[in-house]
Amino acid sequence: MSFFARFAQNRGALIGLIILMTIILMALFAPFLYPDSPWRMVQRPFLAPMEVDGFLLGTDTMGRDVAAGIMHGAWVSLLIGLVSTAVALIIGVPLGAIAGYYGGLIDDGLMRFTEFFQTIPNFALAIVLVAIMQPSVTSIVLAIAIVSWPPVARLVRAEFMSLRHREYVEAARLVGQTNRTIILRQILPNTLSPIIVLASLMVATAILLESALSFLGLGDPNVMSWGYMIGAARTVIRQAWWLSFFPGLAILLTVLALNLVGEGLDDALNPKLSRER
Amino acid sequence: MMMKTPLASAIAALALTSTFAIAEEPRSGGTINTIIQPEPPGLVLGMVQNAPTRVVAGNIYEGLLRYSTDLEPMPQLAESWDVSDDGLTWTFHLREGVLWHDGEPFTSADVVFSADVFHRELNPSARAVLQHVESIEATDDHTVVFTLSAPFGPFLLSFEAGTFTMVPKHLYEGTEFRDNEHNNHPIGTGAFKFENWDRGTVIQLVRNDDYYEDDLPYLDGINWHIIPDGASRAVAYENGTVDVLPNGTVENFDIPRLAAMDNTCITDEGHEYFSPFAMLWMNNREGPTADKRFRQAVMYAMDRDFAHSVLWNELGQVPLSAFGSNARFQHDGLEPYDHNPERARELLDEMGYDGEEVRLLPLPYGETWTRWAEAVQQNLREVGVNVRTQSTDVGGWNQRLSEWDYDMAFTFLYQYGDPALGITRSYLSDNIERGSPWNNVGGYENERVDELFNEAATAFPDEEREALYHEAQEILHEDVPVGWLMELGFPTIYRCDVKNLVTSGVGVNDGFKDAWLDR
Amino acid sequence: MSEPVLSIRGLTIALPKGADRAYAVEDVSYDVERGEIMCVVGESGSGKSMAANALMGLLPKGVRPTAGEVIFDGQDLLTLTEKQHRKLRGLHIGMIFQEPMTALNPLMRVGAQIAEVFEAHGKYNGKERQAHALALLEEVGIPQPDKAIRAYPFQLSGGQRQRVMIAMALALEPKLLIADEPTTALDVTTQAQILELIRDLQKRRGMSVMFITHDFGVVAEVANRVCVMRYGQIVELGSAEEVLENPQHEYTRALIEAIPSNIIPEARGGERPAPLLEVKGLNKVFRSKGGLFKAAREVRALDDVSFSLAPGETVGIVGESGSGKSTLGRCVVRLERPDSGTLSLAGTDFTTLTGEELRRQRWRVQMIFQDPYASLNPRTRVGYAIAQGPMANGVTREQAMKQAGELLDLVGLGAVAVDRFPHEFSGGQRQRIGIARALALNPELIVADEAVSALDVSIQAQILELLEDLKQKLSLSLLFITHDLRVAAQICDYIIVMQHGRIVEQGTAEAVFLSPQEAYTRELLEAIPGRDHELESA
Amino acid sequence: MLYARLILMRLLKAVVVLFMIVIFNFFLIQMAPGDPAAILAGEAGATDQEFLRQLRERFGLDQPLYVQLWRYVSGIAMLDFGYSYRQQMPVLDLILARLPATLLLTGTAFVLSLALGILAGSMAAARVKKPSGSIIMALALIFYATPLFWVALMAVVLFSVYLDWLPAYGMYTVGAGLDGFALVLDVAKHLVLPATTLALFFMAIYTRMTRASMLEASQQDYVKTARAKGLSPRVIQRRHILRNALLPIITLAGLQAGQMVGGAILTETVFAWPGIGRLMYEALMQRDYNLLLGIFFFSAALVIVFNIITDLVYRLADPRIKEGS
Repeated sequence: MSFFARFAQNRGALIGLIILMTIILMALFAPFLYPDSPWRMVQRPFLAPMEVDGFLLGTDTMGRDVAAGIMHGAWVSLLIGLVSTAVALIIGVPLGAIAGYYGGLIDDGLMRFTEFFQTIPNFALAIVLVAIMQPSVTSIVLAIAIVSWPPVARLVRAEFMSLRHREYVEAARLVGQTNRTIILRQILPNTLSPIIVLASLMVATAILLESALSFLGLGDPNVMSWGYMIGAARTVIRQAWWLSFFPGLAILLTVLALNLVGEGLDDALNPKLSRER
Repeated sequence: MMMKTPLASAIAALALTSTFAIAEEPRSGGTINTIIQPEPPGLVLGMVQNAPTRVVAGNIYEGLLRYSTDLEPMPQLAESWDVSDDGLTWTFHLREGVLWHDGEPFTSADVVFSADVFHRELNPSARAVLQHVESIEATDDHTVVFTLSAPFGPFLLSFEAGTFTMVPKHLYEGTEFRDNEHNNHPIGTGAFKFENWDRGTVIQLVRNDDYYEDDLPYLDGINWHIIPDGASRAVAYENGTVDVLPNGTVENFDIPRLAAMDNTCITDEGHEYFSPFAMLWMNNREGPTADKRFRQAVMYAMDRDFAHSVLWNELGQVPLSAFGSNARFQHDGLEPYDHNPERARELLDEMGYDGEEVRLLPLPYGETWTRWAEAVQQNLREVGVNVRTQSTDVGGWNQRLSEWDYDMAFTFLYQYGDPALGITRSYLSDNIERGSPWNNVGGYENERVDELFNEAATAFPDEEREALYHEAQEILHEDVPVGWLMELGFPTIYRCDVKNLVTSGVGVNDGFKDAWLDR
Repeated sequence: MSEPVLSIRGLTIALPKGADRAYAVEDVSYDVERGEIMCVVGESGSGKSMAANALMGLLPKGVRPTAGEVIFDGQDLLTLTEKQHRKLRGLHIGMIFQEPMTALNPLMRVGAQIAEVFEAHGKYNGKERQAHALALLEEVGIPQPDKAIRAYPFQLSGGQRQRVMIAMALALEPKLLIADEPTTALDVTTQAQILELIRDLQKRRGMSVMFITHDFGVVAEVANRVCVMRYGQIVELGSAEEVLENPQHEYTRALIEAIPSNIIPEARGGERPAPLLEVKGLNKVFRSKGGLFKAAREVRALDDVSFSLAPGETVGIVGESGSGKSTLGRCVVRLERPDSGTLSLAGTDFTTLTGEELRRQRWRVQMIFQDPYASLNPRTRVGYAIAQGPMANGVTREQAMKQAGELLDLVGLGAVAVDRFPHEFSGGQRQRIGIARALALNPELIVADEAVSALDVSIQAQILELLEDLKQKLSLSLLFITHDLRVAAQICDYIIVMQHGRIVEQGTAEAVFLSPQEAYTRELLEAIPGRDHELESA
Repeated sequence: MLYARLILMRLLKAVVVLFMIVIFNFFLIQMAPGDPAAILAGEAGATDQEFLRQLRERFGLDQPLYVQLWRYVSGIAMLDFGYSYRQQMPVLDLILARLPATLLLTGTAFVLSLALGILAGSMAAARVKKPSGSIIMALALIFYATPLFWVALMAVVLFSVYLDWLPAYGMYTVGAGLDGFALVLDVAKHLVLPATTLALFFMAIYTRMTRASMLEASQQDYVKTARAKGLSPRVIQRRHILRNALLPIITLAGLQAGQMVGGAILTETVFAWPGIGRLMYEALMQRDYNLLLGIFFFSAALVIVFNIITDLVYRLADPRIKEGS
């Protein structure tokens, strides 16, 4: 069965993929559908959804178009999710690979380092990092990456530990391949599927983290993100439910979609049923 | 586009009714629940002067005078006072029979100790006044004489409890003030005694049964709830847990909804002494903001009426120029800077603005301020200014302003009733000093303005001061050293059966002593 | 003969869509008579366990019977509801499985797991259940049953666990015991004991046993009757004697012949030439590092091991699990570093090489691995997997790939295999690829670590043949590690028997097999299933 | 005895980690713009150089960095966490006053999320491929995907404002003067919303994990053995599958403890729960270095305690580890 066929067997994954594609399209077409800046105050404040034509999701506390914010925010939220996950992978994969492959003292040292980061409550650390670096997209991405790499390192390490004594790896060592080649060509490709699955969940978690930071007022004030929108709407949640509802829904759907896609990937990349026979 | 809120007129009407309410017979009893936001760092006025400390501790401690909503001095610990004809010698006659909360009598020695020792060491705003004071003497147990080096116009406005607190000499003299054990259990002379502070939850004050004014206070106690989330604070009022929302405890967006509730009154009286004035610092030293035309363009570009109506619910008012409407000696003949993006663009073209990035520093004091920065950012972008907002917390904001590392920055300053106390500090060139966000942070230097302000501070009588201040205002209005954003109206929301709550120019800071519950 | 205990008639079981064939078993009929041991024999994929699972109601999801009937006690078991099935299981039919390591719940005490059987069928009260469990443990011959009853499974050896499983299956004295490859995972001496136990219990209780196995040796030990299966169909059915002595079907014959037999290679004449590999006083101790929760533990895997291997010679290392034979192999290829002793290869001291120097010398000793599924990188094309070695040693890619093609041809897969992925090959084919890979570097010595143990007997025979063939063609030197004495007998010139990290006995294959000197060697030889039978027929 | 030694070993290791955290955080916080003196001065609404100098000298901020570090570290060795600049109280007193609230909140949420998550997960595992199982999993997914603070806000609006069933904020009714059982009840009522909100996300994780783990465990040989014994599905589910499936969940729960303490920051802020999470956020905003460092120390210690507890629970649940020593 082809990869996609296996993926598509999971109906939830297919729905997730469709949602995710829609969100990506939203992000891509935002500049064309809503060419104006989402910060622009274009109508009366606190318009309910569809109260006035052309303002599908209403307006916010200052008369900015919520729909424009959601569309433009898709871009920012996805970007933060993807980039911070990428950075976390860049930190976590090599650390985990080296620890898992070499074992011994190197492993001990690297794992203490990882444990250390896991001992500090990660949201607290993220807050402090963003506050120290001052809120901006870069600092948010970095902070999220710094708090989310330990699980990657642990996962990659566990995979490497289980694979490094596989016979094909030992065979590669016996024929005289260098450690670098073994790590990169023999083991790493075989750890990719759990990494991909984890990464899809990390993107989701990163989006949630960004929104939580924004909620505490630690978002980048120059870009419109969903987290920012909820954070800005929290004080008016009583008089304008739609201000936090729609971006909340957008986050929920995105995270949901990423999870579903992750599950689908898991099924497709690790076809357990076919292995069991 | 404008939302017409009936709120402002409602406030006016309510203010009237509350005046009538005084005619009723006050009743004793009942504990009042209110909110303090944020949690104060400490309660010893004089050692800490930040806003929440003043709000709570203003009911524990007292100054020599209080001020009415018209900023007229009223007796407090001083029963009466006289001034010599040259304006240099001020004599205060203290009330007799006043006791500290620990039972010791309050005397002139306490006044001298507080002013000459305690505040000189600890209190920068008191130090600013005390530099004009040559000597302080107690002539008997109940008389204190202040001798000034030169006449100082606003001298009599300096004795409010928050600025010039009376602290007990017998507890503090000879100790390390900041480590004094009584700091955790403040002892004052006020109508309420400190009872308990459950950090993060509540500060409780109870009635001072030995208070020197008959029948006062009417209340048995005050509970100051500590609730860090704005929405939760609104809920606390809605579900009846608290009865009074001092200014700044709920977000502006919540005010219309709360004010519309049954049995709810709202007043914007009680802030006259402070008259908070929101400004936009512009760095006069470098970058585009160093150009007068750029700063004027900013004034034209900003839609201040929008901010007034949408963000502030038409509370407060859009200022004309550097002097607020509550300030003495305001010049009302100046031509206002209206919202005029066209004119702003012209000015930018004229100066040859090349799109250089301008950093905007919002004030990290809550949602309204953040929204406001967003609105200004958008206003400026629409006339072609390349703005980048730098979000920061209180620490970063302080640091950047103190180090002059900004282009434009939001702030607000208290005016303290007299230009020489609250206004001129932002413009005087000898007030340019790194390390504080409260001096002339913009770096504006104008010799003529310096001259006029310095002369005006010590000029006597008032007519002379007025002429000097008017000339200075004309220059400032042209130069736009800072952006004048808003004279803030800080409303107090309370249940209508809480009577007589706001009786002075500092509002609830010392207001609970007269308040009573009609239940 | 009386009514059979179990009667299977025309049973057909369908596999789910997408499987490699439509039916797991097709139109299968056989009986299990009262008081007999019926052996169902077949290689992997023959469907030999399917009928047993079907009658227990334990078929995997998606697999279901489509025709036929299974009569037990006058009932067709295929028509029972799950609830009715449940009453039957444990009470009237007991079952034991292949893997004693995983077949017991690791978190429950042994006694409790046995008592559960009584509980499931509402027998006895709590105290009585424990007493019965104890009696059962005694019956299956567990040492110190009063302690074992309170033990957790991990505290018991594999054989002991299998005894517990048997105790559990027999708790309620079922009429029928199904034993699904019950000894496959055990060492040969343990296997012999368990087989004896089953035989013994069967006789004592007069029950019927359905014994599923792949090993004709085991069949010879226990079977009254035999049913041989292939591809889901019965190829031969008859009494044990008939089938073993006089197999009718050629598949059966092939299977019986494929069992590495007692043909012992002739001793080579003359002196052994100067050794290629010389091992002297090798020691290796494994220390499980004292973690936070465990104290450090030591396992002496190699204890003063010395032997030599001459060029062109095949030396077999034989031992049960834990004997240290694999560690020895891994030390020789330097996947492990011995603690002390020397290991020299044609004069080069291999023990002390490290790092880059070791990497450069590695080509001289290569290895063939046990598990054909784990020994090839699933994401690497076969040709490249073989070419990697030469490439890592400086051969150009082009040439290495060409050579890979030739090697694949040599091992009988054809050069076209280079572009395919491992999963496209069967286990036997993969093992051929593994051999090609080991040959690619033209090594001086090849270590084969249980190289045929994971394969079905018929495949095993083919691979052994290939190795024999290559040995002749390329005059290979081979260190052949195995737990299976029969395999060793077939291919080795010289045999070393190991136990607990020490060499117990060494000598020419002939000497070791025909006149073993040590008690342990004799014990091993005696435990070989079907040995008596083979000796008779030989 | 064995446990005592184990705990001792763990504590020793914890001390090392905590020491590293102290140093790391010390430097981290030094990097923050704005010193506490400037903030205090700023808050006072008026300031001059004299005031700043006094503050810096008082807090030791005029000392070189290594002196500050040394003072701090040597102080901690004697359980002296310094003095809060802003609150003007010893840090230890402040934290100890707030710690019980956080322990109550996170502890309740921890137990709640585990209990409900495992319950829901095993229900879903038993109903795999049935609509009811799918509904449980869909709910879990939604709880997982919904921002915590958003749920918190919505919960307040629904349960406190509209329904008026539960208090919206705080830990007890101020000024009610309750004691004894009435107080316990009062605190419990206040605890419902924050604990549930905090637990929801983790519950979702445990639900999914339990289900996956149980499905995996149900493939194991011993389950087949259990079926061959004739045990009823319910007994198999509970005694064989669930017990084995719990092991990875216990491990996960230990790892999640850190996240839960972090999540308490948001919950405590929204619900005005007087715990150290909220204190931390305030301390950060006010650059109350000593307090912030102290809270970091305690929250890390809390995570370690959670880890030790889950380790011990794991050892109770899995006899294999005990024997390993």
